[in-house]
Amino acid sequence: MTTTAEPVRVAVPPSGGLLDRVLKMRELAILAVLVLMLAATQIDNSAFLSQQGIKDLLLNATILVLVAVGEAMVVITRNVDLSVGSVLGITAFAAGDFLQGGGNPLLAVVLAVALGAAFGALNGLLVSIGQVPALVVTLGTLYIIRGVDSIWVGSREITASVLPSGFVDFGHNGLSALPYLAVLAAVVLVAVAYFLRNYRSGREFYALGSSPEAAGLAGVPVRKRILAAYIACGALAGLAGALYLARFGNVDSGTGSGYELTVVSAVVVGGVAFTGGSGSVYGVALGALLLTSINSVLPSIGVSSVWVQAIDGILLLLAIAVDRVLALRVTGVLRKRAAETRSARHG
Amino acid sequence: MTHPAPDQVPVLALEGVSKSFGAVRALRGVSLQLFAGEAHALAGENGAGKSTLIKALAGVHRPDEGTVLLDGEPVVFHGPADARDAGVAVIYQEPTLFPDLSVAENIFMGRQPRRSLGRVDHRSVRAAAAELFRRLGVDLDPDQPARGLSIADQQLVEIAKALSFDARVLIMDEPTAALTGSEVARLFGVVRSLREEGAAVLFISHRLEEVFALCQRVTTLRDGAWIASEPVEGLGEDDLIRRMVGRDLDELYPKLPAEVGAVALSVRRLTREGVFTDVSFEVRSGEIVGLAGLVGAGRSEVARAVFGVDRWDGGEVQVGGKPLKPGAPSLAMAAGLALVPEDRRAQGLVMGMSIERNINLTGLRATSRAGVMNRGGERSRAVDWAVRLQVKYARLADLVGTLSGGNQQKVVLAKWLATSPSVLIVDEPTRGIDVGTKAEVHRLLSQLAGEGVAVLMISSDLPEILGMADRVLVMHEGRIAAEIPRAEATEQSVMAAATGVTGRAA
Amino acid sequence: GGTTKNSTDKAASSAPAAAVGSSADPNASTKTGLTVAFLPKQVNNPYFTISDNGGKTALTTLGESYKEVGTSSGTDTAGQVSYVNTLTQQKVSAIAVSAQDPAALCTALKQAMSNGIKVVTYDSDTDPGCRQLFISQASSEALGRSEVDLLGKQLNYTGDIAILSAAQTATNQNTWIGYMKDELKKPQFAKMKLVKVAYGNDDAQTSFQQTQGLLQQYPNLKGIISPTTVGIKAAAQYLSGSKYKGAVQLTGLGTPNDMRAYVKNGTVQGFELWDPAKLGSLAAYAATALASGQITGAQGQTFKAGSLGTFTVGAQGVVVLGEPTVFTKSNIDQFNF
Amino acid sequence: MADTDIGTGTDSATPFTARPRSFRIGDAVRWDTVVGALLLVLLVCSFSFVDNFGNALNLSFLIGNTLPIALIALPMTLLVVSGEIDLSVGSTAGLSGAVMGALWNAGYPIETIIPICLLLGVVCGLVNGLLVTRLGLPSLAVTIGTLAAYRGIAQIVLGANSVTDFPQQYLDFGSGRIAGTFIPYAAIPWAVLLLVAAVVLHATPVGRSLFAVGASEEAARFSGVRVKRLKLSMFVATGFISSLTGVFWVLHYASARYDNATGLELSVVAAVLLGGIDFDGGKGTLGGAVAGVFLLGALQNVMSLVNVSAQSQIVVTGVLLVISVLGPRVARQLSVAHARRRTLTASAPVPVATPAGHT
Ligand SMILES: Nc1ncnc2c1ncn2[C@@H]1O[C@H](COP(=O)(O)OP(=O)(O)OP(=O)(O)O)[C@@H](O)[C@H]1O
Ligand SMILES: Nc1ncnc2c1ncn2[C@@H]1O[C@H](COP(=O)(O)OP(=O)(O)OP(=O)(O)O)[C@@H](O)[C@H]1O
Ligand SMILES: [Mg+2]
Ligand SMILES: [Mg+2]
Repeated sequence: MTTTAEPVRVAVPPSGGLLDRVLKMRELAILAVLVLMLAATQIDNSAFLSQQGIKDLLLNATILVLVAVGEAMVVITRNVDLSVGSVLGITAFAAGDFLQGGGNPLLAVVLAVALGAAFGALNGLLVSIGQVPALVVTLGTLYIIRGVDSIWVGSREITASVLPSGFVDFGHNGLSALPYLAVLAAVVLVAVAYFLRNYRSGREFYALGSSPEAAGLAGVPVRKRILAAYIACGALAGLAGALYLARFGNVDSGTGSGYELTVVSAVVVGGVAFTGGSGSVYGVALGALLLTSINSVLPSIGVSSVWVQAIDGILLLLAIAVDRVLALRVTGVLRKRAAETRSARHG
Repeated sequence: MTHPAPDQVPVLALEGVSKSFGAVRALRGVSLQLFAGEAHALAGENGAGKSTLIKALAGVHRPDEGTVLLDGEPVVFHGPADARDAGVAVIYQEPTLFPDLSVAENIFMGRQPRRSLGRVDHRSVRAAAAELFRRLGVDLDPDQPARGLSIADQQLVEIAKALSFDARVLIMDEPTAALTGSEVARLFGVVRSLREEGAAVLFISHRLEEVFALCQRVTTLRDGAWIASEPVEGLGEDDLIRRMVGRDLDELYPKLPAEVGAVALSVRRLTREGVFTDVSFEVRSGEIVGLAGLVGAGRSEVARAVFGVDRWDGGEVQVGGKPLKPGAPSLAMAAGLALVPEDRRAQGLVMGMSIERNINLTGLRATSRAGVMNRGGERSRAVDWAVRLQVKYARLADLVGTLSGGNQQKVVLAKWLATSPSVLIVDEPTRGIDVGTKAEVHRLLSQLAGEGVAVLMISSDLPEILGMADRVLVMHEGRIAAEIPRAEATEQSVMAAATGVTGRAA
Repeated sequence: GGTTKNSTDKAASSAPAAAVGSSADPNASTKTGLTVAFLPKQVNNPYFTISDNGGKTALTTLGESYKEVGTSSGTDTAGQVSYVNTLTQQKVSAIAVSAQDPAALCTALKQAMSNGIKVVTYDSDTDPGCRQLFISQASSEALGRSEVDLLGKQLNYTGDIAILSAAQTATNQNTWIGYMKDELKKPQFAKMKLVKVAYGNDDAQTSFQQTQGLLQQYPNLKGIISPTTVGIKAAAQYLSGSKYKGAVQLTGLGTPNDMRAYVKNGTVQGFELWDPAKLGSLAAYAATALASGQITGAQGQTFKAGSLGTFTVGAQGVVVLGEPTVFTKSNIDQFNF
Repeated sequence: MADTDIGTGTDSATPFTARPRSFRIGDAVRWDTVVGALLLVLLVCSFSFVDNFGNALNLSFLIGNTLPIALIALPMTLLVVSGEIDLSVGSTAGLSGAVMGALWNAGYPIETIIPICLLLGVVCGLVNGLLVTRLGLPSLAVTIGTLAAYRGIAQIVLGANSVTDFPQQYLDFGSGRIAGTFIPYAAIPWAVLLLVAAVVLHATPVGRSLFAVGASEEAARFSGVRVKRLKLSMFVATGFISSLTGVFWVLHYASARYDNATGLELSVVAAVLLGGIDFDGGKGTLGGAVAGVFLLGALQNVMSLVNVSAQSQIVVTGVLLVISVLGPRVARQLSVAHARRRTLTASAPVPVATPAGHT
């Protein structure tokens, strides 16, 4: 077999971690698509990337980014949370109701987050303790929460007029082209990404998504981690709810219904596999940005809204296809490397 | 039951432990004591309860009865984590890795070295992994994802993981099943040094010579019951086998001379980019051809390509004179080809299905009439073969995943033999199979050869190759390095070719 | 050969069902204890809740009983059909329905009528053959034209304008838009150009982004008409938070409560709407009159609608509520719905 | 996790014990059987306590309104068993409806239109299938994409129009029922399809392969199952039935619009999940799926009859879903524990395989 010196050379390749390179590449793919699209639009319509235009792009993405990042944490653990749309709706209204009663905006946000976390905990408990398929449970809670919401809200609605103007302004103001909401989302994003990358518990999310059985044997506290993922997801959906209120200044019992599909698409486009254990939240954020940008791009280049949906879908397919092709390329690299390693053996 | 130093307290021990799965009583009142600085072997047939015992020690299973003693004190392990924290490191029979994570992370999951603010120190994780691989003398890239590793490489990662604990107790469930001689030697070297540093070792292997090479004491189980615990020296292989099987064993390599017929399988200049190159050989009906080589030589890859699971980039495969369409296992089967794959859990069996369904998966046409399944036919086909290979099971309807490792392997054999193939490729057919069954499998193979089946046997178990093969093909770095007739095949000649010492003969 | 459109067109007839109704007795006493069921496009939709409650008050004063059922989605036609079926099962005296789709409900509604149930549509009509009466919030023509006039005044008749509608399939939206385009042909609107009709699908977020799109695509857009309560609200919210606030005029159909904030902060000068409560109560009176046999829905018949006065059935069984109200800074605080 | 025995605890595992009685409990608390029982209970109760439920008209309403979901649930079950999913079914139905309307307006004879629509469905399924099997993309992602794409194309094809003037005899087929019974005409083709699907899934090599592929694609491939072809054909079948549903939808509601059958996918998925089809693949029975479909359908019908508001109905649906997964799980764990306790006392040796051992 090998001399003891050799492996070290092979083991720490000068080129740095292949894994990281792969991940980076995947994000690059989406980034490329995004940049291309925006550039093309800008050329077609110079008003597009005006200060107002950029601001709008970022604002539109904010809410989806937050929810999608939460969803990604759950999906990485090989689970899924379909109830995010309903949670967003009910927390948004709760926050609005609170503000309507003359509550403090900051408290309102906290309230929304707490409520969201509570629903997340409910999902998490059902999935981790009950050990039942996440898809079914969260589809169930999707209905339950939505139903409770519409019973509680009835035909009431929160309108901008009843909200403190400070709160509403926070929803669309910012530092020149950089809206406050976007800053908030960015902070959350970086924090989550850093946690997943650099903390044991974060890595364990990936581990138990990659192989629950192995995770159990490696002594990963599986239930605790899954619960945590769901709570985080719920909390972020709650935060998104509060921001939705600030942004649109208008919430009723239908708010956020059907949102889960958008969120799932963002996660998928972002390169997080539903089989768990892989992907990064940065990719997801880019995915979210891509999806929302499409919806701003098409109208502003004058595509009749009749075409929007079709183009939406096709672009989504395109994005995941590109990502896939890249992934295939990488496995090719892997195999070549394996070959090289083997021939590197035995002198 | 006596042990050398009565004053000494066992580091880890079991007392009267029983464990049942449904009606299967995997363990009944078994006792076992592990002492510091001693390597203890656990012997027994497939399904004897070895792995179950280990899982009881490791806190995976909670015993129905009996107690686990740590330094003489009763303890309850609520999970693998508890056992780990108590200094018990376990290598399970089936590698359990995180396919998406890097090899290094696989080793240190949950125990990564940390920097300030409890952040994981990725650099030192990688370095530590590299250091472990150096100790074991394997050259895996710590950053390589575990997905795509061969069984052998996976097993090596598991070993590295266990070593990384520098635990007081090291438990190894058939760690060598996938390894070749040199790696085994490496492993034993490391284990011995650990033992000398005062670690207690529990070792399971179906290769008895390894038991004798490594261990001081051996405990034998039969059908979940404790049979004996005794020192190894002064114990003969036959005695040990008798304890395990409960009877005397006839010859381990019953090679019947079969008259060699026409060429059944011929492979010409087969090449798969980056995996194997220019592989040519023939297998005649009635012939058993051994395919030897070091781990990662590409033997399984060749087998997979021939059977059509992987595509090949160049070359040709003929079965019975007719060329095979590349990448079409169903056609290969139709042509009379059968492949017992290397990785029984991922490739050989559908773990989520019953024993019966697994056996019949290769005979859907055979067991259906006018496109509709015939339940009676299915059941009898399954029973027939399960009994012929003496699979130990409770009900055919049970999940195949609940069978012991060896019995799972038997089910894989059953499902392929049931297709009565004209060419049978077996990749590590006796990996993790006990001596008794091993003998049966060998008898079965030479019997098949006698009936005119062409057998290609990939094995990392050199004695097996030498004992069974009419001809030995040796692969080295993805090429056929040598072809050695039975007469000239010896440990030396084969290893020489496998390690590329001798130039390519033939 | 085969069955084609042409070969079946002859068969199709769209005479109001009333034409084949029994003769009416204008002086028949109003029956009591009737059950009138309201089936709005969408329950929990503020607009419909207001109008249905209008119907409720009317019915209670008449001594009839009221119930409301409906789907929680505004585009769940199948759901609406199955509700019509259920009501047929429960043998209510009359159904007041706002149709999500002009045709999809027909089979079910005809089945209801053939089981002796009176059918009145309000806010959004079905094919005339599938109901006895349609209570129209305001003549579509008046609505369409008046909204153009309104915007015209606000931008003193110059500049590019766009329309932000609801779903592409929304019947009443499309009729109004038709009249708007026609109105724009008039000379005084010569300097106003309709550049685009966008669809927000009555979804806050979509309408929101459609508005953004309009403003980016047509930098010198001066005005937007949004003849849907959801659309105008979303557009107003976007404008109020953007640099276009005040620079781009917005009008259309909205409820005072939704729009109050934007009228006050100067985003919107004026918009219009009929009183949904009155619409609902008129529907209730009409249904009762039908169920009491006072009318059959034939053209020219008249019926009393309490404080709303007396109404006459127009062509194709249409009853018009009246002119819409225009809401501005000055009068908006007098309304609360 | 700590004490779960690796390799067991799956839905189809049935704890073996020496005494037949207790493992029959184990068998009985299977998910799908529970749902079937629930459906039975519901029907009995409704017939006896809910007035207007039992009469022919209502039953025909019930079936007519449930048929679209029941139709698509058939191929969806097979697809999900093989480990894939198709969320574009609603859009496929909508698209074929839209095309039906457009062609009708263009003056084509309905006899040619309907086959064209069905063909279109096949194409839609083919697109999904090829993207999944050839490019190896996750079906969830692909079909979310086509969910939007197909719906969008429908919108382009038919735009704002809604076509309604289809020939009466066809409309009658869509909404009418067999004289003197409560059975809609359309229920007959469905029954036939049900029979076919049931046989294919549970009594043919194809069905066996589907389960194998769903449980472990790699092992299936190593056993000579033609995985890609199998999955592709399932996607095609799903597309075909979806378009069939689209045509039926148009005739049933006498209206072709681009937004027909919006959100149908979620109802189908909910029903199939409720029927105990495991979305990881490899598990489930068609009976369970059908029971799930009609449980939801009947429940909605009954709740409307007794004036339960739409919102509360949503809650009930959700609760039902959660219970239907939690219930069997709990029951099974109880019966396993039960079995464990018995076998400890029982001193039966490990049964060794003999032909007599299990007859
Ligand atoms: N999770 C389980 N569920 C049900 N039965 C099980 C389970 N695990 C093991 N068994 C049964 O317990 C018995 C002992 O299994 P075990 O794996 O301990 O055998 P073993 O000695 O490790 O065999 P091998 O040498 O083949 O690995 C076997 O009959 C097996 O079928
Ligand atoms: N599924 C796979 N995907 C990618 N690479 C693989 C895969 N399986 C094996 N390899 C790599 O291909 C090389 C050949 O492995 P393979 O297992 O075929 O060798 P082998 O001669 O069969 O050795 P053994 O069977 O003893 O492990 C190894 O380097 C292994 O890491
Ligand atoms: Mg074992
Ligand atoms: Mg191999």
